[in-house]
Amino acid sequence: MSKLISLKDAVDLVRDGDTIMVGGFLAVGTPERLIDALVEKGVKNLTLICNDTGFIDRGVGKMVVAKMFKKIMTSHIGTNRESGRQMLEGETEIVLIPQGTLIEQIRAGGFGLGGILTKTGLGTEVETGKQVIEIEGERYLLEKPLRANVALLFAEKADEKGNLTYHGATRNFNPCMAAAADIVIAEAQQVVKVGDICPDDVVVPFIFIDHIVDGGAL
Amino acid sequence: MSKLISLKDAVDLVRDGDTIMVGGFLAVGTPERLIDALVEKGVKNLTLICNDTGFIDRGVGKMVVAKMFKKIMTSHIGTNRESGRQMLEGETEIVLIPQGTLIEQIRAGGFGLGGILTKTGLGTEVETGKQVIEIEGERYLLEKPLRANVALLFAEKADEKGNLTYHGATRNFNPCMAAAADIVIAEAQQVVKVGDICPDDVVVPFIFIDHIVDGGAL
Amino acid sequence: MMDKQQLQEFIAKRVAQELQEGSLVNLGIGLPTLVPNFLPEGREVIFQSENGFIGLGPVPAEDQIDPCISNAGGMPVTIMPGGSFFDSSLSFGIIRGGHVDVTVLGALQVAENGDIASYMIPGKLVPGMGGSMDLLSGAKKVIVAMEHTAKGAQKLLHRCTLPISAVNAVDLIVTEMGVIEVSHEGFVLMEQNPDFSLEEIQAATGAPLIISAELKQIA
Amino acid sequence: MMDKQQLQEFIAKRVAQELQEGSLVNLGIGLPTLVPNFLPEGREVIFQSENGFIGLGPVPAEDQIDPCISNAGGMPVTIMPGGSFFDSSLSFGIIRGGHVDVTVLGALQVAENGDIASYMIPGKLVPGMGGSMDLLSGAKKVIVAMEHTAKGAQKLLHRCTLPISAVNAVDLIVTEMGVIEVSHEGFVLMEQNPDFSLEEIQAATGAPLIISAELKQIA
Repeated sequence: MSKLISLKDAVDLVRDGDTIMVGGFLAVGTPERLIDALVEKGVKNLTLICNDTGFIDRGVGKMVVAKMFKKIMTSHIGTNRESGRQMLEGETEIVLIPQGTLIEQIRAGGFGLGGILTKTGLGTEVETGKQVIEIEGERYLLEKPLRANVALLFAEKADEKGNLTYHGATRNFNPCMAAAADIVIAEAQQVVKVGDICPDDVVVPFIFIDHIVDGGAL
Repeated sequence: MSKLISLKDAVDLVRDGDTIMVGGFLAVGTPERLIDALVEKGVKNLTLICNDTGFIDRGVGKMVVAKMFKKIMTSHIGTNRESGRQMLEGETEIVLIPQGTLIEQIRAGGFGLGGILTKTGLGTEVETGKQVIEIEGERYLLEKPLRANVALLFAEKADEKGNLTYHGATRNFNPCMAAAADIVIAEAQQVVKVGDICPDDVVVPFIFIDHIVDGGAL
Repeated sequence: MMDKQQLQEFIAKRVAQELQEGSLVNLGIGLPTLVPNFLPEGREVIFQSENGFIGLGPVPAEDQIDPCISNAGGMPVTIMPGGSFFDSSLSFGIIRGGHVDVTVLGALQVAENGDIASYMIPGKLVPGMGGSMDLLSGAKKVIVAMEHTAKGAQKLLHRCTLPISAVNAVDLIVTEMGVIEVSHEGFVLMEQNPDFSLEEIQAATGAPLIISAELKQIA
Repeated sequence: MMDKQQLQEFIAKRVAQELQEGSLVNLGIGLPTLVPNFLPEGREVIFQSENGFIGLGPVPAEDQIDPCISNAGGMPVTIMPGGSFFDSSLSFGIIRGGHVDVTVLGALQVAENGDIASYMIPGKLVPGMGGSMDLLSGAKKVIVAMEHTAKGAQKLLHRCTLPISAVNAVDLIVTEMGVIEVSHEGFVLMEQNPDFSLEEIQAATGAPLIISAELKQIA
């Protein structure tokens, strides 16, 4: 029972108004085919959770340019001038989150933790409106878990059940996001038979993955 | 610059009164050579943090039999009758911790988080004396980070810098413990040259590992 | 009268029917580990083990044992195609995060509100909770598989008298006497082993049994 | 007078001297990425990158680029023998957990109490903090490497006027004018670029400079 579906069927799972998570770090380890198909389809009013907003012509940046987001939760928008423009002109709500906090909030959302306690952001604007917990004399910010309706992930290889592997710096946010969304779609550069990936080498176990798209080589 | 040291030099790093973490799950993925050498050396008044207390003749259970612990923080002692005897007769303080909480406390200790928020243990004796935090109407137990003076880990392979790999179910607590102790010693079944482990396959990066012991085949 | 083994197999066989195609299941040690032997032919159920893997397969032949591949009871097992190994933090992320569909475990006591006592008898036997508290709080469905009484003593009770492992956690209880759903109203007997009368089952149960309008015989 | 490139190289060269043998170092984008070019021959420093790897090596030749191996600025790099790749949760575990010895980054402003502003100019330029806030709170030593002023405007101040990235975080500031330690008493000038007089350095600094009793020339 292969989880392989077409690009079209995959993007039909994303609906107007959804919150989506997209893997990738400055478009490295991002599912570009899924993004292109979403741009073509033209979904609207999405909330994006992603490390950064990529570039105007690479990664989720293409969706920013297509004005598909009403809200973006991210650690960095500096490589995509359109994100900054939309923020400054009030077209898109942009919530800036420290990168280490963002990944840990996503992990907490997928792993059943009530939130995370970090010193990052203490005394800065990041603290605004948040609970501070004191533990053994030390102050920590309480940051809440994040979840999404759909996660769009990248993988180097996927087997037909959905076990994923990675090469290089492409893992970044992908493995944690796999646990934190109701529907999880992985775009793999290569789809292999079940058993072709050694059980010791699996990075994301198949139980997290609902659908696979064959993305082909980068 | 190899981190390889002798068993004797390794166990000399453990001092009376130390808190130690030991990897392994019912003695699978446990550094047996290090344990044997510690038993032979006879360190005293240790505090143990370990998933379980193994068996009387395998894993940390051998140290329990040798009465090396004043306190044990663990999720399970049911496979080692000596742990239960020492607990019931008041010889050793045993703190029982849910397994998922224990591993997450260790991760928090190594990863700079102020604690963890979990529903596990709510309404049970595990809750006693602990802070309960309410987040969006849901109650969570606040469990504090754990750290140790020395971590004794197992690995399938180590390269001479200290990058570690695992086979089968031997990972368990080992990777998280690698970040959570001041001195980290890994006993590897096989020590290989730097470069022999593919960068994509490293489970524990070398930066966490201070010393390596060649444990030989199991 | 069933002997110990027949009784355990009877329970395991009934539990097996609860496991849906494609579901992710964690089995406690002891009786629950018998469940896979009774899965209907062709039904694919995925087993997860808290020591860090997905895809547990059958016990290997003596000469096929890999000492690194064991279940949460430390016993040698095999891994199925598509299975994977990982560390305890991911393993309990799966468990706590609600990704396990069903957990099957034993108990010392179960209360009619779903409370369960399963990890210690103070002053006497203190194995510890292992991963059970996380499974009880995180798994979507909790099935207790156990003998109905312990040497005659009731285990299904109004309230647990032993330290509990989780509050309101149990969904279904399968014993040699029947199948009992834990509802908001209390214990509901859904299926009956015809070897026992309703009176016998109630007498062995320390809280009122509601008899389901659709009471069936255990198949 | 140094041109922009000379000035950046001058700063990077001085920062390189701060990196000890065997230390784990995270370099911010921009000027800090020049630092490895000036490490003393034979000194082994390990570079970590928040996008998930340890062991960053030099920029590859055009035909040797692997698009999956990039630094935190998205630029192609190589990986050294013994390096490894991992996900962002481990990467920030390393950072937040205090396993990074030194982070080198730029800043918009640094205050004499060690506060640093580096991620936004409200209403104008809002790149975001990326991983910098975690690095500032988690790294054992924080070195700011930057030009002493921005088009004449002071950047070393009594108090930051821009939104800060972290409180009391900066340990050392290296500019084209000198090396400044951030102490409990405020900015201490430890080393001076002899191309600038003490008066010029003070004039370019928006808070009192304490002149170290052991003031040296930048080597």
